[in-house]
Order: sequence, then C-alpha cells, then structure tokens
Amino acid sequence: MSELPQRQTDIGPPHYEQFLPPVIKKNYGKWKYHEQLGPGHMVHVSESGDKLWTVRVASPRLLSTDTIKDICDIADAHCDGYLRFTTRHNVEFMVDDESKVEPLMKELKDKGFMIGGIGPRISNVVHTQGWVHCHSAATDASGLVKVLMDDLGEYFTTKSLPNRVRLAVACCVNMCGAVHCSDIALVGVHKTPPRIEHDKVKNLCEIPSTIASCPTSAISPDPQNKSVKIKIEKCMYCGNCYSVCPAMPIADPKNDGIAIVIGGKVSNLRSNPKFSKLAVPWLPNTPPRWTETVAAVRKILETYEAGAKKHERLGEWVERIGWEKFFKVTGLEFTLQHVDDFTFARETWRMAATFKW
Amino acid sequence: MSELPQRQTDIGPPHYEQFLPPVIKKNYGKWKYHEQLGPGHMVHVSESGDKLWTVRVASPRLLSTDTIKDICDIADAHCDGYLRFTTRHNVEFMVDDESKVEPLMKELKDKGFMIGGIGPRISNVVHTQGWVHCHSAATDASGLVKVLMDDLGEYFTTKSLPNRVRLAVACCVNMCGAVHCSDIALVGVHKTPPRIEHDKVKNLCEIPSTIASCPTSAISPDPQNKSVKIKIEKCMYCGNCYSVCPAMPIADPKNDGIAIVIGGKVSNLRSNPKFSKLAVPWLPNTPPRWTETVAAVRKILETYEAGAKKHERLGEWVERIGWEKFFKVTGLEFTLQHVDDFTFARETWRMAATFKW
Amino acid sequence: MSMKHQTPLLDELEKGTFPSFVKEIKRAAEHSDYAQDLLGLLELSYKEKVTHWKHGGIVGVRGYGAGVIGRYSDVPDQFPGVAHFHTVRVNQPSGFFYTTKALREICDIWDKYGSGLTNMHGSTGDIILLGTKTENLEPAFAELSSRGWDLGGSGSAVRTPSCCVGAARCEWANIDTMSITHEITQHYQDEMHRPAFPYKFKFKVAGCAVDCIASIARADMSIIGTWRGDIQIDQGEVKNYAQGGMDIQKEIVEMCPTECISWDGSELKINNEDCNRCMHCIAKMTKALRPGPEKGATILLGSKAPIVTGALMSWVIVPFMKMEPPYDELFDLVDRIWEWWDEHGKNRERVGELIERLSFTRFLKDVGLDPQPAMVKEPRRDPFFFWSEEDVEK
Amino acid sequence: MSMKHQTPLLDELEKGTFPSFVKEIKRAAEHSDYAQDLLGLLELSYKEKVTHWKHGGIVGVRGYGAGVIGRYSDVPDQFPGVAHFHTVRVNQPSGFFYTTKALREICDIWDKYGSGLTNMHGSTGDIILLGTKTENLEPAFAELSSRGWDLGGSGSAVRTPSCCVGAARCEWANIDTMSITHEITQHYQDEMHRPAFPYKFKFKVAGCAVDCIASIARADMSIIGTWRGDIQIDQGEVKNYAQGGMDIQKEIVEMCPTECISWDGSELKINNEDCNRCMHCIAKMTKALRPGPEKGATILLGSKAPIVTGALMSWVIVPFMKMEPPYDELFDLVDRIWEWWDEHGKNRERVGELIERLSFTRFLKDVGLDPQPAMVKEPRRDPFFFWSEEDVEK
Ligand code: SRM
Ligand code: SRM
Ligand code: SRM
Ligand code: SRM
Ligand code: SF4
Ligand code: SF4
Ligand code: SF4
Ligand code: SF4
Ligand code: SF4
Ligand code: SF4
Ligand code: SF4
Ligand code: SF4
Repeated sequence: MSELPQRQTDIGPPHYEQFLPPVIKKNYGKWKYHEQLGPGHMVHVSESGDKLWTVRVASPRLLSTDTIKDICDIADAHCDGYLRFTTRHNVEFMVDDESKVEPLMKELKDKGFMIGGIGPRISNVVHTQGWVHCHSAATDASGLVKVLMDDLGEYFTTKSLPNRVRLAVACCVNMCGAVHCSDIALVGVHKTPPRIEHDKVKNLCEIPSTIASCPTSAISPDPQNKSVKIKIEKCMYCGNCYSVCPAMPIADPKNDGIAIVIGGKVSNLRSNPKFSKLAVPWLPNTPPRWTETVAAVRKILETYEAGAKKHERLGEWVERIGWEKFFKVTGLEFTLQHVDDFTFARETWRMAATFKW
Repeated sequence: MSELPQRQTDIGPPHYEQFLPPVIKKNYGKWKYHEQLGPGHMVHVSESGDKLWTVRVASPRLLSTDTIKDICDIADAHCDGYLRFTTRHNVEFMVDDESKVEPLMKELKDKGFMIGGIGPRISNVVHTQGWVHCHSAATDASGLVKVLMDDLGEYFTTKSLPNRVRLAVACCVNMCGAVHCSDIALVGVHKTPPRIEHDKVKNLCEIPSTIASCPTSAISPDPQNKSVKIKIEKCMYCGNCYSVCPAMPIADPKNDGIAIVIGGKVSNLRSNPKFSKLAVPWLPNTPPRWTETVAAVRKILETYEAGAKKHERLGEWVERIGWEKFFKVTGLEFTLQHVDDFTFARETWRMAATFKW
Repeated sequence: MSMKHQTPLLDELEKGTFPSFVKEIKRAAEHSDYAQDLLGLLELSYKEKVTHWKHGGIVGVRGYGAGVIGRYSDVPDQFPGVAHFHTVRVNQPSGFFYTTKALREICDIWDKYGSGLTNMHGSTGDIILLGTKTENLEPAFAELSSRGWDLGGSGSAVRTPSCCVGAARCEWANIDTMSITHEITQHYQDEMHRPAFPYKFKFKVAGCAVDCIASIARADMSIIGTWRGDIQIDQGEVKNYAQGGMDIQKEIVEMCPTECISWDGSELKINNEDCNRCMHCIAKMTKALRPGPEKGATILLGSKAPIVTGALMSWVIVPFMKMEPPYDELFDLVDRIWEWWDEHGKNRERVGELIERLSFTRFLKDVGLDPQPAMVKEPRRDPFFFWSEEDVEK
Repeated sequence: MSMKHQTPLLDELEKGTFPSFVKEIKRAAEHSDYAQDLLGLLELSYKEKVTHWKHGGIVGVRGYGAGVIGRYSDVPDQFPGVAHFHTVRVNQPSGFFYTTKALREICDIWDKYGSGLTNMHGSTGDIILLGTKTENLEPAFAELSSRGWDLGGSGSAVRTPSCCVGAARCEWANIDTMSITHEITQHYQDEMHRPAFPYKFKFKVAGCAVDCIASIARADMSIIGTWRGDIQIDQGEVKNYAQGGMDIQKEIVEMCPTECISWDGSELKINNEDCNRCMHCIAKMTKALRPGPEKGATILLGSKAPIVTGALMSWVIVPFMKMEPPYDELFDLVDRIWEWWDEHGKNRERVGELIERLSFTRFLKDVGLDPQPAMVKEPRRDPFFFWSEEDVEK
C-alpha cells in the first residue's frame, strides 16, 4: 500500500447539504404536497411551483461496490449525479423535470431493477446480519429477506394492500431490525439452553455480568467449577448470556428456528404505535428457501388483505377483530407459548368476559 | 341468659327458595323483559304474563335492628312479608300487582325512605367499616358515604346521568369496597411511614412475614433491636406492614387523607372492565363533612355529566377524551403522584407522540 | 335511654337527606350499651381523626376458625361498652332475599346478644352483626344456628360466596346464580369454617356479563353466565324502540364494540360470529334482543384488591362451562386449583398473585387446562418462551 | 475470478425476482478474496444451520473505541479470506443523500482495503463496510477521514444518529430533521467515538408523527416533530378529494381517533382542541390539510429491543420543545439525562431500563422535568405513592 493521506478524527459525517440535488436545496422546507404516481414513483410539489419526481427501486441492502457503481452510473445519466437511500434501504432516484421520469424508469427496468415500494404496499425488509456477519445469529437474515420478497414481490411492484405492511427480519432476539414494532417480522429463536464450557468460562467471562445478563435469573455461580450453572427449567433460550459470555454457546442446528411476530407499527396515525405480538412460536430453520416460513407469512398477509378495511394496518385489523378471531381466520395454532409469562404478562390476560367464539 | 337451643354446625345458609315471593318462585328463570318506570321503580314481565314490580330505597347499610323491623313492617303490609337487599345495599320491595305499587311507594315516602337508584343514576355507595369497626381505617367510611350522598342525593332520586355512576369508599388501601373498579371512589391514605415500636415487635410480630408484607421491600431486619427497620425513602405508606404487625402503627391524624380514584367499571358492556385510576392523590381528612372531598367528587361528576355521550360510563368518557383532557376540563392538578411508579408502571407511560394540547 | 356521650361532630351527620347511620346508632343506643359507647368512641375518632380500634385477637365459636372478626377498643376504660366489639358474619341466603319472619328472628337474637347494629350486607355478602363481647359469641351462634343460620367465612378460608339476583328476577341470567352460589357454599362448608388455605378465596357468581355482583373485581373465582349461538331478535320490538325515540344507529350500532350490528331503519342484523357478548345491545333493547340458546358460564380467576403488587381483575381460565347441578365439573376444577395453590402458595398469597409469580402458563399446565386465545387479550410480545422436553429434537 | 467454493444452497438464492444478495457477493468475489471465502463460509452455515462467526474481539482505529465491529471466523483454516472479517461503520450523511462522486470514492476505498461488500445501510443508519482484516483498518480510516468521512458509533457510546428525509423532501416536516441530526452528531463526536456510557445511546429524528425513521421503537431518544395551533384546511382541495372518489366520512372522519372531524359534504371541520396530531387526516389529504403553524418537537425517551426485561417504546418526556439552532435546550436536557444515567445506570443498562428500575417519577424529579399528563397514557391505578418532606405536616 502506498502513501496514506493524513487521517482526521472527530470530524463527523460530511454536511448533508453538499449532497442535495439543486431542486431540493432550493425548495428545502417548502414542499406543499405530493402525489403518488405509481407503485414506485411519486412527485413532490413545492410552494414555489417546482416539482421533484422520485423513483424508488428495491435493494438487497447487501450491495457490492460494483452494484453501487452501477447505481451511480444511472444517477449520473439521469439525476445529475444525486441519489439517496431510504430508511428501509431502498434506492431513490430523483429528477426535477417530468420529461426525465420515463427514460429513468425505462433504464431502471432494462437493467433489471425492481421499481415499487411506495404507498400501501410492501416495501423493503428491514433486517440484520445473520450468518453473513454475526456470531449471535440463529438463522440467516439476507436469505430470509430474499425468499420472502421473491414470494411477495408483486406487493412491491404492483398490488396494493389496505395499508403499508412493514416486514422485518432479525436473526436473534437482540432484534437489530425493527422487529418488535413491525407488521410482520421474523426472528431467529433457540429452543434449547446454552451449553456451558466450564473450562473456557474462567478465561472468557466475567461471572457477575454473566449472571446479571439472564432475564429470568436462571444463572447462578458454580464455585466448584469457577463457572456458572443454569437452572434449566428457568431458561427461555434468549441467548443473552451468550452475548456476554462466549463460553455459553446456544446455537443448536436441530432446534433453532424462526418465530413470527405480527401487528406492530411505529406510526402514530389513527392508533398508537404498537408492539408486535407472537403469531407463530417456531418454524423449522430450513435454508435455503424456508418454505414453511414463507407460506405462513403469506397466509397472514392474505388474511389481512381480505379482512382489513382501507387504511387499516395489520395490527389495527387484528385488534378490531380480536386475537381469538385472528387465530381462527388464519388457522394458526394457539399454543402455550403464546400465553405471556414474561415481565408484563399480567397486562395480556383477558380480564373481561368478552371474547368471540 | 336462659336455656340455649342446640347449636348446629356446617349447615350453611338457609336455602334461598323459602325466601322467594310466590310470583318469583313461579316465574323463576322465565323473565322476559323489564321496564324502568321511574328513578326507583321498575317492572319485570314474565313469559307467563306475570309481572313483578320492584321499588328500591336507599339504606345507610349500617342499620339498627329497629330500622330493619320498620322495613319488615312495610314488607308485611305491602309485600306479603318478602323483601330483598341489592348487591349495593339498597332495599327492594316487590309486589305482584300494579295496584299495590302506589300505596307501597306512598308509605315509603311518608316514612321518609329515599326512593331511587334504578337506571342511569347514582345508586348506593359500596363501602367499608371505617372508624366504626376497623383498626386499619385512615378515615371513616359511613360518614363519607353520608356526606357524598347528601350532596348527590338528587342523582339518586330524580336526575339521570349518561349512565350509572358507581361510587365506592374504602377506609384504607386494603380496599374492602369495590374501589379499584369504580366510576368514582374514595380511599383513605397515609402520607407518612409507620412508626416502629421496637419493644412490641418482638412479642406481637413475626419478622419474616412483616418483611414480606412490604410491596416495595422497604422493610429489613434490625437484629440489634430484634425488630425491623424501614428504608423511609422506599415506603409509600400502604400500611400493609401494620396489617401484619400491630407494632407498626401508621395512622397519622395530621397527614392521613383521602385519595380519589375514578374511571373504573366492572360491567363488560361496550368496553372491558376497567381499573380506577388516580384523579386526586390527597385531600385533607376533614370530618364531619369532608367538604373538599365532596366538592371534588361533584366537580368530576358534573364534568362527566356535561361531556359524556349517552350510555358512556365515566371511564369510557375519560378514555375517549384522553386523560390529559380530563385534567384540563376538570381543572384538577396533575402531580408527580399521578405518574405511576408501581409494579406495572411501564404500561401507563405515553409510548406515542399523540396527546392533546 | 338518653345518650351517654356528647356527639357534636356526629350530630352533623344526622342532617341532610340521605339516611343517617348516626341516627341508626342512636336508635340502637336507645336500648344498647354497646351502641351508646360506640357513639362516644366514634365521636372521639371524628375529633382526633384516628381509629380507636386495635388489631383483632383470635376469637370465635367452638369448632370454627372463621366467621367472627375480633375487635377491641384502644380506649376501653373510656368506653367499656365497646371494650370488646366483635363482629359476627352470618352467611346470607343467595340473592339477599328474606322473609320478614326470618329477618325479625335475626334482629331479636342480635338485640339480645349484640349491639343491635348490623350491616346489611358486608362487601363480601354476609349479614354483618356488628359488635358483641366474647362471651356472647357462643350463645348467639347457638340461637342462630338452631334457627338454620350459619356463619360465613373469614381469615384464610373460603369466603362467603355471593351472587346477583339472576334467574329470580332478571331476564338475562344465563345460569342459575342463586343455585350455584348455594351449592358452592354447601359444598365447601369445611373450607369456609376452618381456615387452611394460604389466604382467602372468594367466589362470586353473575348471571351475565353485566356482572351486577362485581365478580370480576372482587372474587378469586368469578363465574359469569354467557351463551353460545345467535342473539335472538324480535324485529317488531326493534321497530318499537325506534318509534319510541331510540336512536338505534347511535345508541346501539355505533356503540357495539365489535361493530357487528347493522340497522337499515327496518331490520336489525347481528353478525353473531363477531359478537363478543358484551351485553350492551341486549341491555338497551331488552324487549327486542335475547341471549343465544346454549347457556353456560365463563370461569375467570384471580381478582383482588391492590395489596401487595397491585389490584387484579379476574381473567378467563375456562371460556365455557355448562352449569348444571350437581356442578361436578366446577368442583373438580376448583379442587385442582386449590391443590396447586396449596402446594405452591406462600402465606398471604392469593391465587392470582401466585399465578403472577409462577406464571399463567405454569398454572395452565399444572392444573390441566388447554391454552386458548380466549384466555388472553393478546399473545406475548417478546419471543421469550419455554419448551418442554417433547418439543425438542434430540 | 472463478468461484473458489461450490455453493449449491446459496445458488438457490440467485433465483427469484428480488435482487439477490448472493449475486452481490459473487460480484464482489470476482475481485475479492474476502467475498470468495465468505461464500464458502456462508454455504457452510446454510448447510449446517449454524453461524460460523465468533464473538468479536476489540479491534479499531487509533484513538477511537468505537466504529469497528471485530469479527473472526471459527473455521479460519477452511476460509482464510474471512479469518478476520471486521466491519467498519461509516457515519452516513443526514437523510442518506449522496453524490455519485462521494459514493464512488467510498467504493474505491473499500475495494482497496476491504471486501467490496457493504450494507447500505445498517439498521442504525451507518454505511456498513462489511469485512476487512485488522491491518487494513488504519489505512481505510485514513483514506476515509481524509476525504471527509468519519466513523459511526458502536459499543457503550452514542450511536450514529439518523433521521427521516424531513424538510428535504417532505411537506409534513415540522422540524429540520437533517440539521438536528447533523448537529447532534457533531456535538457528541467524543461521546460517539470513545465509549464511556453504561451502554449504547441512540438518537433518531422524525419530522412528524408518521415517524418514517421508526424513532419511537429504536432510539433511546426519539425526537418527533409536531405543532401547536390549528390544522390548516383548504376547503376547495377537500372537495377535490371528495370528487376524486375519496369517501371522506369513512376514510377520514370515522378513522380520526379523537372523533374531532366532521364533514357535511361541503365543509370539513376540525375541532383542533381534541386533535392529538396523529397525522392520519393530513397524510390522506395532503393537498387539503397542513400541520398547524407553531412548529417544534416532542421528545421521547427509552425505546429498545427486548433484552433484558422486554422491548420498550420511547415515551414522552417533553411534550413540546422549540427546535432551532444551536439546539441548546436539547443538548442541555441530554446532558442532564446522561449525568443521571451515568450516576445510576448499571453496566449494560439502557436509560429506559434504568428508569423502569428506579421509576419514572424519580427520573422526572432528578432531571428536573415537571410532571404533565402528556407523559402518561393514564394515571396510576393503585393509590400507592410517595410524598416529599415538604408535603407533610409536622
Ligand atoms: C422515504 C421514506 C423516508 C426516508 O427518509 O427514507 C418515507 C417517505 C414517505 N412516507 Fe413514510 N417513509 C419511509 C419510511 C416509513 C416508515 C419507517 C419504517 O417503515 O421503518 C414508516 C412507519 C411504519 C410503521 O408505522 O410501522 C412510514 C410510515 C408512513 C405512513 C404511515 C402509514 C400508516 O397509516 O400507518 C405514511 C402516511 C401515508 O402514506 O398515509 C407515510 C408517508 C410517507 C410520504 C408520503 C411522506 C411524504 O409526504 O413525502 C413519503 C412517501 C413515500 C412512500 O409512500 O413510501 N409513511 N414510512 C421512508 C421510505 C422507506 C421505504 O423505502 O419504504
Ligand atoms: C449491524 C447491525 C444490524 C444490521 O445488519 O443492520 C447490528 C448488529 C449487531 N448488533 Fe444491533 N445492530 C444494528 C442495529 C440495532 C438496532 C436497530 C437500530 O439501531 O435502529 C437494534 C434495536 C434497537 C436497540 O438499540 O435496542 C439493535 C439491538 C441490539 C442489541 C440489543 C440491545 C438491547 O438493549 O436490547 C444487541 C445486544 C448487545 O448490545 O449486546 C445488539 C448487538 C449487536 C451486535 C454488535 C452483536 C453483539 O452481540 O455484539 C451485532 C454485530 C453484528 C455484526 O457482526 O455486524 N444489537 N441493534 C445494526 C447496526 C448498523 C449500524 O450501525 O447502522
Ligand atoms: C339489583 C341488582 C342486582 C342484585 O342482585 O342486587 C341489579 C339489577 C339490575 N341491573 Fe345491574 N344490578 C345491580 C348491581 C349492578 C352492578 C354491581 C355494582 O354496582 O357493584 C353493576 C356493575 C357496575 C359497574 O360496571 O361498575 C351493574 C351494572 C348494570 C348494567 C351495566 C351498565 C353499563 O352500561 O355499564 C346494566 C345494564 C343497563 O342498565 O343498561 C344493569 C341492569 C340491571 C337490570 C336492568 C337487570 C334486569 O334486567 O333486571 C336490573 C335493574 C335494576 C337497575 O336498573 O338498577 N346493571 N348493576 C344490583 C342493584 C344494585 C343497586 O342497588 O344499585
Ligand atoms: C367487613 C368488610 C368490609 C365491609 O364493611 O363490608 C371487610 C372488613 C375487613 N377486611 Fe376486607 N372486608 C370486606 C370485604 C372485602 C372485599 C370485598 C369483597 O369481598 O367483595 C375486599 C376486596 C376484594 C379482595 O378480596 O381482594 C377486601 C379486601 C381486604 C384485604 C386486602 C386483601 C388483598 O389480598 O389485597 C384485607 C387485608 C388482609 O386480608 O389482611 C382485608 C381485611 C379486612 C379486615 C379483616 C381488616 C384486617 O386487616 O384484618 C377488615 C375487618 C374490619 C372489621 O373490623 O370489621 N380486606 N375485603 C367486608 C367483609 C364483609 C362480609 O363478610 O361480607
Ligand atoms: S439480530 Fe442478533 S444475530 Fe442478528 S445482527 Fe443483531 S445481534 Fe446479530
Ligand atoms: S439463554 Fe437466556 S434465559 Fe437461558 S440462561 Fe442464558 S440468559 Fe438465561
Ligand atoms: S378498607 Fe381497610 S380500614 Fe376499611 S374495613 Fe377494609 S381493612 Fe378496614
Ligand atoms: S407502609 Fe407499606 S411501603 Fe411502608 S414499610 Fe409498611 S408495608 Fe412497606
Ligand atoms: S348480572 Fe346479568 S343476570 Fe345478574 S342481575 Fe345483572 S343483568 Fe341480571
Ligand atoms: S352483545 Fe355487544 S358485541 Fe354483541 S352484538 Fe350486542 S353490542 Fe355487539
Ligand atoms: S416522518 Fe413525517 S416528516 Fe419525516 S418523512 Fe415521514 S412523513 Fe415526512
Ligand atoms: S391529525 Fe389525527 S387526531 Fe387530528 S384531526 Fe387528523 S385524524 Fe384526527
């Protein structure tokens, strides 16, 4: 490696202004309204009369520099060299004249980009590292996203739904995605307790913080082994001890699997933001195409599509019909695992005589 | 005392059947509908065509045998010697012929009974022992009921409200009344911690159960004194330690007072049963007529009356307008005490960006 | 008798329109020393703003551990008439119906052996005979029991069950609340009179989801009548309500929590599959609507007052149980629950608190109840849950 | 380059319509050994259904404790290209806008020093440069920083703040999300690069209650734009929506959570006093309705993923704060919160968890915020509360 330039520290990111297309700089804070023109393009109109067209395409998020450069080529050709990414990892191309929209969309289509994700449909899937980069992953994330979106792609590119359906995938219960407040989310879960490698605990782990890491107080000191022990019947396989202490591996290829949680949202429209709740506690981890999981998600989605009112988010629909009805109409099984026995369990019990048959 | 009759045990209460008026026995389980005829009388109609008129009168619940006998006289004169009490301590006189209703009501009025309490109004106040009989009482119950109902009597006898408003009074946080699920309820509260009488603890109290009684784990052993000690900043004056250990009196005439909780219900109509929530954390304990407390209750009631839709219970109204609005329209102060810091506090925090100005 | 004590503060409570408990005590004081001194003691409390009762000691009647609340004054010298002032809890008949004959009998006994003061009724449901001294307990009990009355519960025992009026005078009763209450009371006489539980256990029985006995708030086991099948509609009567001035759209359709009613001005339709049986429409249009045909009860468990970790309401543990004598299915369930509570409950731990501590899933498994969505408002949030040996691949 | 490893399972993920991450890795593998071996390692994971990464060690760039996630394979011999595979988190520009020039520069650096693989972007917001070895960290950082890029947060530090597009392209932005985010990032450079907190601290900034950055779910401090004053209505445009086929009654009036809108077919009225600013009506009728005139933000605190005691969403701690540069009021508040967290927080305890443990009232008192109903959905239930010395009569 040749001469290195002078490093700088604590400079923070570059100022965003230099990255704004001129039409945005000019109309910053002056937008008046927008119109959705199709599943993947829309126009924003400024007080000044200026307009900004946006075309959105899907991205796998895990991008090679080569693909980024391809994207740059398109932005150079059509957008004066500007572009942006969305908060859900899509790519947005923006132009300041209507005449530029068609050529842009044509080139995107020709190059195989998937245009869509705007308005009441499925957008990209917020997700995490999985087997690509994380030691904690109970499943892969990128792969699950791929198979989900292969199956549901039409909801990105064409079909609309009663409202947005936000999908997320997290490869473990640390939930680096937005799983805990998503319309439908997958999370990698374990089903068996960690195995303690006593000889390694000594060197690798701080005992008190290992003990403190356990949400259910299942871990206690094992002075004899200078290690810890686990009260197995208290362990609910969260893997937090493993986060803190590498000598307690929990991965178990036979029993790790995927849970589906649903009905969360973050927007404040109509109803308050909601946590996701458990729909399916466990499905087998079946790479490369996880057919059981994909089928279950589609089932939930289609039942929502058929049952919800316009503008109703998935969680709003479920709350309107009631969870007992949700299990009935989806045909999903209600199990002991669905009954909350964690910190705030009490608030979930049916303290009322009202429910549907 | 003369010869005593032979005692019997474990016979249970007399069978209710012998106490049922003949028209009820005949139409048991066959009632078809009822009609409310006035604030204090109604008629039930049977499939058989038979009818049953009920007239309801208020009772202070604390009754002398003399008054009970007066009541019996009326039941003998008009109701063939039958009567009943309601689950809220009112007295109900029942007749099987329309012609008997007027004379019955006339005599009741003449004798000074308060007829009313049926339908969408205030009925009797569920309450507890207070200074009349309980060692735990932070205030009196019967007295509070009396002054409340003196003030609100018209809502029993004539005026109607959007729906029933259930009042309750408990003289301490043991809440022997139905305070925790009432539309408006008063509860006697302390504001200062218990005083430990170390010399008595030894003899009167079991240390482990005293320690276990504290909801906030404020109590710990004090081996030196063979007693216990209290971490004052953890004590929220519930008095449960005093329930378990008489050597820890908590009554404090200067600082004991009355909290008002509101918005609870038990019926399942429309909305699920609801817990009452804190409206006023403390008002001074001012016997004999507790004017501050009575005024605050009236204020809440009238604001409900003015704001609620027909059939809306008080808690339903508050939830519709929002608690922030409730404090605004009633003018009640929102204090640190209103912010939950007990077991399930988290569920009460505003996890949303939506609230009213 | 003239009044022994000056009661200027209490006298304030003789004023006003609502019946006065002070007048009641004064009436009794005409012939009762207890009542005389109760006035004095109560006046002192009103003046000093503090109770003058001490913790009760263990008093009762022979062979029973329950039914009497011992009570002693902390100023016995000043008010010897209430030095002892024990309460006797007499088990009320189901539904609070009486003949005057029966009531007079009780009154006479209490005039003879007690203060002449009562609560009709206690919050749990008992006839409360308010105040007597220790030596009168046995004779009072002999007189009462020989006339067919028995004591109710207190302490760590089954507490006196109570119920709404139900089938006796209500068109909405899906179950025979009075019979069920009576049978429970009779079935558990021993458990009521001889405290042997970790803590108290209360039963309350309501004929429908209106819950006129507040069972969901105040009973360890709440039995609430309900139905399966379609709400029965009399369209003629619906029209009568409309003609009578009811705004059916606003008052019924828009207030139905499940949005399952529609009304086009001539026909009321209910999508019964979506109805959660809240009772609103039926209650407001009692002539037109009636509960569905198949009757039974929802069994809920756990409600109690706030001490120690916060108030609980009962929650569903059996969505639907047929309720016909001899109620074996119910008793069998209760026995299983008690066995579990007995085994795991700490001293002074209500069954609801125990479930909170050990978990609802554990309760369901141990007691042998199948998980059903009706038991929860919503499934768990965080994907932290347990599996059994048999769920795991080896 | 031809592929070094057979990847029959991964190849399945090249099929289908959605862009394939496997294709991306393969593209990079054309010129990167890292990517070649990543394919092999990933195929192994797909086969064995288990991750092949070990806990990361402490690696980073000189003077920083954050910004790099160390990562080592547990099968380095089999896949030496990913024996080290550290991630560099580069702080994205506010709003995720780029020039192609800037992006290409980053790509070139990463082709030179890393795997040629990225995440655009990480869930927190960073540009994730995915995979390099330890010795390349310093040079990569020198190249990046000399061109104006800096690292983002990791570990127990301020994490890279992020925001929605806001005023740059959205008509509903009540605050300048991009400016606020940039200023926060600059203000807390030290706290971001040198972890010294009990645990991580995330900021996310949304221009309005639509919350397109999911701030309420994923940020210890969520800053959400809002307004005071009346929603501005253009009645002509309302009519256009109606004529355009919108069922205003159903889609707007009946979906307003506070029931404060009415529509008589010609005029839309909003009772602004009852509006809770949920954004539904504005979002659905953007040409006709606009947020009120006085702009600011609601500050919420505490959200996080479920570990340890369950997921939290942020809750209101300041109902309304003006948001104008230099944002001193905000920084002052943040400093007070951190001081309190620093003093009381345990290791690995997020600020929301700390408040849960010590109580919200304690937090409010210590940090000096006045209690307001906007902070709670409802007041406490059980009447168990604390008083201060000054509230008590001696
Ligand atoms: C581009 C983006 C902001 C950014 O800075 O990148 C954005 C942009 C817009 N959002 Fe959003 N939202 C964006 C992420 C979000 C998120 C965050 C997320 O998904 O993690 C949410 C919250 C989702 C949730 O509640 O779980 C979000 C919930 C909404 C909603 C509310 C929908 C609802 O009824 O709950 C609207 C309003 C509407 O369309 O009615 C909205 C509306 C809009 C508007 C129409 C705002 C405007 O006037 O410009 C933008 C149009 C684009 C569109 O229809 O997708 N946007 N939007 C984000 C695009 C992500 C993507 O690639 O799909
Ligand atoms: C890279 C990223 C996922 C992604 O693919 O996008 C990520 C990756 C990791 N997260 Fe995360 N988190 C990432 C965003 C999140 C988010 C979402 C967010 O920030 O908006 C969350 C949920 C919100 C929150 O903060 O609670 C999140 C909640 C966690 C947690 C749980 C923390 C908790 O208090 O519950 C952990 C566990 C931990 O801290 O030990 C965690 C830990 C980790 C670690 C460091 C694994 C570990 O235990 O040490 C992961 C490193 C993976 C790797 O090898 O690259 N990560 N993590 C995200 C950061 C990229 C970026 O800088 O832009
Ligand atoms: C007599 C009594 C039952 C008993 O066994 O003693 C009774 C009797 C009736 N109740 Fe009740 N309820 C009685 C206590 C209750 C209770 C329990 C309580 O207050 O502790 C409740 C629950 C209150 C709550 O939710 O907090 C109760 C909530 C209702 C309701 C529901 C009101 C609502 O919309 O929430 C109705 C239905 C209605 O009227 O629409 C109702 C309706 C009725 C009906 C109309 C039932 C019928 O068809 O006969 C009875 C007419 C009397 C009336 O209007 O008061 N009754 N009712 C109780 C009279 C108490 C009293 O003296 O006032
Ligand atoms: C008499 C009565 C109040 C009344 O005026 O009606 C009453 C009176 C007492 N209750 Fe109660 N409770 C009475 C119904 C209730 C109810 C309501 C109910 O049963 O429907 C409750 C709320 C529901 C519940 O069970 O939680 C109730 C919840 C309590 C508690 C709190 C228990 C808890 O687990 O939270 C205590 C404290 C205790 O058990 O130590 C308590 C304790 C007491 C004691 C025994 C005082 C004590 O700490 O030892 C009181 C005796 C007063 C006296 O001297 O007469 N009482 N108690 C009620 C019983 C009359 C009857 O048998 O009919
Ligand atoms: S969710 Fe778990 S496995 Fe996935 S990136 Fe985050 S910490 Fe790693
Ligand atoms: S996996 Fe979770 S529950 Fe099990 S021992 Fe580890 S930290 Fe505790
Ligand atoms: S509420 Fe408290 S003071 Fe009143 S009777 Fe019950 S235990 Fe006694
Ligand atoms: S009064 Fe309550 S909080 Fe205070 S020490 Fe006694 S039991 Fe604990
Ligand atoms: S609970 Fe139902 S059945 Fe019982 S009295 Fe009330 S309305 Fe009638
Ligand atoms: S009982 Fe309740 S839920 Fe059922 S139709 Fe009537 S109002 Fe609706
Ligand atoms: S959060 Fe509000 S201001 Fe920001 S992009 Fe979404 S709609 Fe626009
Ligand atoms: S912003 Fe929401 S609450 Fe306000 S008027 Fe519009 S829909 Fe109603």
